[in-house]
Amino acid sequence: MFKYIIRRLLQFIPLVLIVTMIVFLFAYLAPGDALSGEMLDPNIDPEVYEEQRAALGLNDPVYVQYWNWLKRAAVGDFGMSLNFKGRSVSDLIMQRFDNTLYLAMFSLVVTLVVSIPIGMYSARHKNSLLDYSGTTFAFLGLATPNFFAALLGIYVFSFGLGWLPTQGSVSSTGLSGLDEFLSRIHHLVLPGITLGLAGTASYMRYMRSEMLDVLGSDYIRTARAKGLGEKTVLYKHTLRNAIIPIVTLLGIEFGTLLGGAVITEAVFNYPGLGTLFLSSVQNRDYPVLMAINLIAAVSILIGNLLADISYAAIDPRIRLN
Amino acid sequence: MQPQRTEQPAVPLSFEAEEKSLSPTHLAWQRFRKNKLALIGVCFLVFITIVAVFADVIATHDPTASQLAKIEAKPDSENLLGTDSSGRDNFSRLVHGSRVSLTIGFFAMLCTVIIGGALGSLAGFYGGKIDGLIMRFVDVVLIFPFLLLFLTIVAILQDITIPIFIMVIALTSWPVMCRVLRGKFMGIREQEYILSARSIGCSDWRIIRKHFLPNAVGPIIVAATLLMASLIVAESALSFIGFGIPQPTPTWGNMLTEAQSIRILRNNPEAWMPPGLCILLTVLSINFIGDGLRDAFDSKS
Amino acid sequence: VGCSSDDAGTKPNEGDGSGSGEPEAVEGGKVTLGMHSTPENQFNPIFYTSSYDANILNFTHESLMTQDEDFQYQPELAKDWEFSEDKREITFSLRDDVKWHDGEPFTADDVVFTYEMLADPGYVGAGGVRTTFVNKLQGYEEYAGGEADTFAGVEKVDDLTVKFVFGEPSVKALSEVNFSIIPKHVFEDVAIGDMPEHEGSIRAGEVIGTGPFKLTDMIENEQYVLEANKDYWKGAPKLDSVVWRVVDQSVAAGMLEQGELDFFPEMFPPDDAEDMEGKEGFEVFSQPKFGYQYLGMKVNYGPDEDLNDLANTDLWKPNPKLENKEFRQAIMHAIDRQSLIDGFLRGYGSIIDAPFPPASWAYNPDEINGLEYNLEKAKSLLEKNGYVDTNGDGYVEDPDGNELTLNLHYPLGNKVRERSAPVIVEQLKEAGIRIELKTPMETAPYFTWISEKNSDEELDLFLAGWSLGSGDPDPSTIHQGKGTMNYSRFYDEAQDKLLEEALDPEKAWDNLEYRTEKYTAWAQMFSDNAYATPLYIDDEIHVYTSRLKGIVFKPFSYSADSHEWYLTKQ
Amino acid sequence: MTNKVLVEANQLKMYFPIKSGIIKRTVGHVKAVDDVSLKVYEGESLGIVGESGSGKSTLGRMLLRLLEPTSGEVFFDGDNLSALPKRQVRPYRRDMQMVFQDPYASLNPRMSIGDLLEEPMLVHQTVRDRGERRRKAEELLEIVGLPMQSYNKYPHEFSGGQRQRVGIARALSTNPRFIIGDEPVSALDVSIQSQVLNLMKDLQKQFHLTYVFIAHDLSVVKHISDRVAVMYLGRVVEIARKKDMYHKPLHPYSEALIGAVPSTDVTKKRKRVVLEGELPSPASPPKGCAFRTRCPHAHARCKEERPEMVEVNPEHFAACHLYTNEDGSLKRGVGVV
Amino acid sequence: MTAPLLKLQDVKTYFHSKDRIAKAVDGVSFEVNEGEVVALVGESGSGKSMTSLSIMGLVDAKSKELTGSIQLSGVELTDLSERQLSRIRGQQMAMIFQEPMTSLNPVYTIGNQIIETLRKHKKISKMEARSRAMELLQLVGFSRPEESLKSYPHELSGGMRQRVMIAISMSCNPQLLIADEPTTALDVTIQQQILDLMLKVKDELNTAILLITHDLGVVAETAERVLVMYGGQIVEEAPVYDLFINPLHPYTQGLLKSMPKMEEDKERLEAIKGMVPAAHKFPAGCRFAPRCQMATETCHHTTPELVQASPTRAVRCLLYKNASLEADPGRLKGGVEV
Ligand SMILES: Nc1ncnc2c1ncn2[C@@H]1O[C@H](COP(=O)(O)OP(=O)(O)OP(=O)(O)O)[C@@H](O)[C@H]1O
Ligand SMILES: Nc1ncnc2c1ncn2[C@@H]1O[C@H](COP(=O)(O)OP(=O)(O)OP(=O)(O)O)[C@@H](O)[C@H]1O
Ligand SMILES: [Mg+2]
Ligand SMILES: [Mg+2]
Ligand code: NI
Repeated sequence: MFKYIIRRLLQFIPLVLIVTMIVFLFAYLAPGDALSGEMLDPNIDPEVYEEQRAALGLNDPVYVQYWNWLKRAAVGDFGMSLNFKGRSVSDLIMQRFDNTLYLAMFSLVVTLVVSIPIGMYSARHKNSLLDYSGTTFAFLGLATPNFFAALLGIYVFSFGLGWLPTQGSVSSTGLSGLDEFLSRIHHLVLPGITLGLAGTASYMRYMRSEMLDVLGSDYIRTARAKGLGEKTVLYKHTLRNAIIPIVTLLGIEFGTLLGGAVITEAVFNYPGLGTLFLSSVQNRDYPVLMAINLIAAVSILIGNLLADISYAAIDPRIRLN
Repeated sequence: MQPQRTEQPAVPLSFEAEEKSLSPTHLAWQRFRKNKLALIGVCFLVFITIVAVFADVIATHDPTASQLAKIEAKPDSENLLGTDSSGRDNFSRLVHGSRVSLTIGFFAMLCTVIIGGALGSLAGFYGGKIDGLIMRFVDVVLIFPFLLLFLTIVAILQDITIPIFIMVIALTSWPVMCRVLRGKFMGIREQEYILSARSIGCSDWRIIRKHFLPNAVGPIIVAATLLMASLIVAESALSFIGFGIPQPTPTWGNMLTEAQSIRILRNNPEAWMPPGLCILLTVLSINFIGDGLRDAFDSKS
Repeated sequence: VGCSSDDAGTKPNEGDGSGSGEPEAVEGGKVTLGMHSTPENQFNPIFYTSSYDANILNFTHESLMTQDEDFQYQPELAKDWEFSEDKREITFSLRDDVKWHDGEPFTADDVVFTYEMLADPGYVGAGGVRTTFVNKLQGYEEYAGGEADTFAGVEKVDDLTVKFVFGEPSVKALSEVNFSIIPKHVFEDVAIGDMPEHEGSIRAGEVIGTGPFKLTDMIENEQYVLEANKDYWKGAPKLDSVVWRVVDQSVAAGMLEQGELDFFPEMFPPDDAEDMEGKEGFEVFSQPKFGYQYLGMKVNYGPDEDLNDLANTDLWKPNPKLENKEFRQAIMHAIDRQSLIDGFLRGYGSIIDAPFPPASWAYNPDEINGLEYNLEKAKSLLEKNGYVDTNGDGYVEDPDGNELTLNLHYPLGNKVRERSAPVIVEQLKEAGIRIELKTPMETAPYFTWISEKNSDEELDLFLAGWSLGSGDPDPSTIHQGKGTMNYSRFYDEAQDKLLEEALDPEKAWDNLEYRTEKYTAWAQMFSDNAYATPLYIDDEIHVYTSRLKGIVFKPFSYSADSHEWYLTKQ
Repeated sequence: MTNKVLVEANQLKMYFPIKSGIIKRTVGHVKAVDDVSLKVYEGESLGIVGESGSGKSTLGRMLLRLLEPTSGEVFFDGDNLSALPKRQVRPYRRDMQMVFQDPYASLNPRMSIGDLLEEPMLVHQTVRDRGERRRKAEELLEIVGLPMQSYNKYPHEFSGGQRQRVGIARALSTNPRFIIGDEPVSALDVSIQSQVLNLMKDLQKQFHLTYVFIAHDLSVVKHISDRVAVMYLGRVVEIARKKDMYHKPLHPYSEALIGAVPSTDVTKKRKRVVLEGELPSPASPPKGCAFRTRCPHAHARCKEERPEMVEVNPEHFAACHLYTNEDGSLKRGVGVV
Repeated sequence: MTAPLLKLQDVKTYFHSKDRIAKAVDGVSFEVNEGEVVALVGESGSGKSMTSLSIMGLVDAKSKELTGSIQLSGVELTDLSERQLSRIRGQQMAMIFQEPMTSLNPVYTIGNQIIETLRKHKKISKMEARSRAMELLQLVGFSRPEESLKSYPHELSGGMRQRVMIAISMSCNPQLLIADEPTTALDVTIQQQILDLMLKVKDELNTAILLITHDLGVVAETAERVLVMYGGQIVEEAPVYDLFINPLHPYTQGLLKSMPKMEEDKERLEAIKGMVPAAHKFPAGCRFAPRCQMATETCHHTTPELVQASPTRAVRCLLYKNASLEADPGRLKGGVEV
């Protein structure tokens, strides 16, 4: 197991390098100097302009630029934001990263907590009422645009019933400890659920079909033939096997969540990376854009890594090869 | 040499002579026909397609023309679904929107299928190094979340038109398709009938054409339909954050974006409900069809 | 200056008199304000750029003067001032009772420091954009260029007296020096380049001003807590705190109703305002904004490469499609501006006949004509100039018989402006002019683009807005040939001359009548030349709970006397 | 059966690389086929038996050059196929065909029986006329005992045995001289299996075919072959005429293999050699004699030296140290019975 | 003789679907005595697996219909609830399946899977279960049971997995072991080992074995009594010696003749033409009639009953109904115990 993790980590490095190269390439293509965030005034004297470019290293060969950028990026220096005057990109990102992380985690938890039991139940009780409702929900969940669900959620739960806040990540400043935690959770409910909606729907379907597959497999028949009780068959033998493919999907789901966060955060004015990303796109704040891309990609890589490791943890077959 | 009959008497076949023989495609179609949900999906989709084709006949209002005197008007005999916040006729936008939304969904899907399909089948057919290369490429693209990648490209391009929109969608979502096709091709590659074709002396091209593609076409169609459904949803989401097809071009996504305002959400359900339902029903239909096709092509059931 | 709703606001707080009897005021309390975009979290007045940061700075920082509803300058941090004989010098005497939030006294040093910083050689490099407040002052070039060690334009006479020296006498002198003052004792040891990142510029609790409220806490991008400055020189604010929340415009109405917000100033969406007007417990106040939207026409392209020579009209190339003045007038007449207001602004707006805000003294609509909607006239102008539909496609061809398509660009961001673009296309279609609507761009890149894409023939018409702030109505920056925001690249000697005359210190000094006359004449020429069509002025809409009293709305400000705000019982 | 060699394999080896690690380094090889030489005479049928994974299919595929051998040569009718570039092998495919194990997977489900049967004629352009092709296809159907109507039907409409007949017909459609059957009957039920076996035997006689018949069922191989080769871990350990092989197997492995076949003869109880353990992994075969780990007669020499194939009896070859001296010469008295 | 261990009476397992009924098992009756090895043979699709699964109560489909009586040691299994059944399964009757590769749960160690069975049925501690599991592994031929307990199924070869399956099924000393084609997926040499092992275990524990197979060779070498199935029915029942020496049913005869045999050299095999009918469209009359060389007109109309041809033999064929066995001794070659 340990060796496996080491091996995966080693495989991780070249991928991260490739990702940085792509981000670098994007930034290189983008107008201005998206790497340092220094916008040169093109109106100045051409000689001075050239000097400044040279000073910023913009005239170096691409690979030298990449290397320099990589060195800076490695220590979290992504240059300055074009839009937020005087703010460094890493500062902006640090400020919002945890919010998005909470949001993604919350919605992941909601997704799993809802989809796995329902998926299991649906498979056990095929064609039961809950199965049908689950399937219907899954279909609707996949067909409803994320933002629209969010709006309906605001309409019903915030303005209709007045249960949940619509904006922001916390109710007021100066909270701490449990109060702050509760306030944050309270603010996460709507965005978290809407963000996880599509995931929940598809996981439910996955879980159901995986369960069905596993329930029909030979080793479940063996387990029954051994005289094991229904509970053991279900929770010990079926669940663990059915969850294996779901776990591999989690790595991908993490990426979907980060992407979806752009929209969900926009609806709820949630101060996370998504809203930062969106405003950066709107303002062509390339340094921020690239840094978020890089962070997202690395997060997904880490997500995949974690998924792979948990995959290996529950599936002994993986460790061999 | 006259072939002589073997001594073995002809085996009585399990089918009667006059029984019409069915190709697998026929059989799939027969199974598909038994799937009620999928049929409903087809009906709805056909209906929407007809509406899209005859949009000009059905809705006589110009979908982009604002009637400034009638903004957010309630439905009346002239504006069947009222007007939107720019005074444009909702009904007309809905009808014309079906055309744009379907076209975008379809062509975005088509481009994705072409790019992803071509690379995926190459990877699946040749395997080895080519496969390794393409799949690493796929991995790398997939590392970036779709929406972020899409928006980044748009930010660099600085311009969105329908063709660009479609191309960027295709550029960002082909890996999914690529994986499906590669998986399928890999699966087919292991089948003995491919070996059989090789042993008979078929050229690579013939093997792809006659043996791979017909067997992969089912999963391709299934994946393509499901992809199209998700692209229609994606279009609306992108419209919402302002990176979809720019106004005033009517798309369902653009119409649904109106519901951004809680006031319209509350006061003008006739403005957002129809496009919302259209997206929902179309996506549902396509998903049903996709599921139906999957079951139909998957002859195990 | 004691301020009550009587002597200040043009429109007194309507809540005051309504209802049966005066509702009882409550001590202290918190008022939650909403804004719809995040500030950039730069709370240094000399460096901030976003108007959302200004929302906060309005409560924390003050200038030497303030303006009344007639735009006349009134004392604030300065008790009074006087001009020298040659009009080149202004001497301000400062109040002696002003303290910074951290208790330090406010002195002339702070004023001098502020202006020195604005003129600092490193100021622009550090991201500063407010050089207009110093660049007319004596010795600016030398100081900013690093040639002089001291800035001759601003001078400390004694601890409570400051003198500003202009290079040339300027009729706009007061508006040109009226800028928020920053504390010297906080920033004096900070290099200008580091100032934007300094704690005193970005951190709650460290941002020091003289205003009625101080920024004590914030959750960046979400909430900004401003607590009362008990030692405020006008007297302690009645409220305990003011909290700004960032909320989406679309939910503003809902949040007001839910009581999550008390006041959504300025930017309340017009669509929702109608609804709110009928609602019990809410006040809606609207007035025209201090700026306008216009349809610009790219009359000339250029200069090709060197933007330094923006004003060198010799480098310009005419845009052949828009060379004909009467054709441009036809475009003007074909646009039904009122319909945009009635439709998109729900009546919360007005059309203007001259590029001045109606609230300004420079605005004199009765004298100006030529902007009216008149489709017939538009058509006849077209026909007269040879723009006729020769191929029967419903659109006119140019006089040479070639197909004519103008393209129209517009930026995203302002919903009403976004919506009006396609309507303008349609309205011009009525007149037979074919317009191709281009994909909208985000605001920031858009304006860079329309000012820089000069040699490119893909730009004919564009939508833009112009805000004057509360300063002088002089439109030179956008309408003078050499104006930096003269996106149209229009130049007419006679027209420019009028603008110059209006600022001629000899005649214009303290003579608003003279200036009004000149601006009226200029506005007439502007509308005749028809290189830009002022479309409308939209209203700023304020919605607040009736419990909130004491707000004074000036044409350019709602926060002037925030220390007088108070809440009443339900 | 003549003495003309139709197919000859010369020191064929097939090593599949085992890749692992980040950069997919080759860390070892599966020696699927390891140095196999054999001859197939025209008109005979050579059975190949061995346990699962012993390399039978791999050998068969290499004989048809469906797999590129790691090394070694294959001669067909005197021509060195291995030396030809891939394209030039195609014409030879007319003469050599294959019948596959899984009747459910070896026919493209989306082609009708007619298409399947005509495809080889199309590919090789042997029959250019369409009508002619159809006639030929129907003739083939008749030959393998399927009704004419089958022409328009699809594989899924047939049972396993019938499909196998289609597979055989397809193999016959180019009038080949050489057919490899890779376990063509192992997926079939006994009653069906006998139908197919009979058919194949009949066809061999009728068209003077040469067979290589791969199977793991020794009784089937015995029924259909003239000579039998036994494979173990990628090597041929014994090759002999059927009678010799079954009555007097030389190699201990062959002996055990034959002994392990359950007999339907309830009248006699046999004494058997039951092999211990299972087939080692072909990735790391034991040194020396690969069989020594399971061999009851293994001795010191087996550990060290890999036995060479020797002709112990006329036309009866075996690779076992039991029959040779240290110097490689045949032990006295073990040979001729 | 005591009462039979397992007794099936007219067991029918039908699958209902929209337009058809698949009669997978159609009126099967037989008995298995203690310590006896009974083989159930027949071609693919003849209903062997369904019969065994019906006994175990593991036919897992919503649309099934199970009638008839199945008694194990006098207990009527068809009346038991799922919970009661699960106590009998693994304890009194156990089963081994055809596919060793997929019959073990891939995510648990084999030790876990053996111990879990032990602990389910026997009230013993974990430690005891562990040592018992090791004994069992030793019994089925693992040389280092301690290590093997910790290994996962994928680390074992097919033959080893099948041995683990045997260990699991034997863990609670069941009276009845049902082995559904336990060796078909294995190589001959391994097959031999597994069969020997089963017999050895049987001898030690006196377990009755119902061995399902289509390999007549396996039957001849292992079983004491044989049941031949065709089309969901038992068509012949006989002691193994009698069956091979003197098969009664034309189908059995055909099967035997179509097998290539090691002992004899035949130029041609005699094949049964046609194939096993699908369970949803059995022909009327005798189900074998369409393939039977001796079929007469009546065979196509009249459904034959299983007739007791001798105390130990039964056959379902009209040939033996019309003419009693004694009446036509010429047809029966060799040693029938009459
Ligand atoms: N493409 C391949 N890549 C890697 N290893 C392979 C490949 N094909 C076969 N092998 C390995 O080569 C060995 C021989 O395989 P082969 O299929 O020839 O055996 P076989 O005797 O035909 O077995 P069976 O009776 O199961 O068909 C096996 O260990 C197999 O795993
Ligand atoms: N769930 C089901 N629904 C309908 N028919 C079924 C079902 N399960 C099995 N059958 C049918 O029952 C018949 C008997 O199947 P069974 O598996 O018992 O055969 P078998 O003798 O074990 O064959 P094999 O040797 O292939 O294992 C088959 O024709 C099969 O098609
Ligand atoms: Mg093989
Ligand atoms: Mg079975
Ligand atoms: Ni806005």
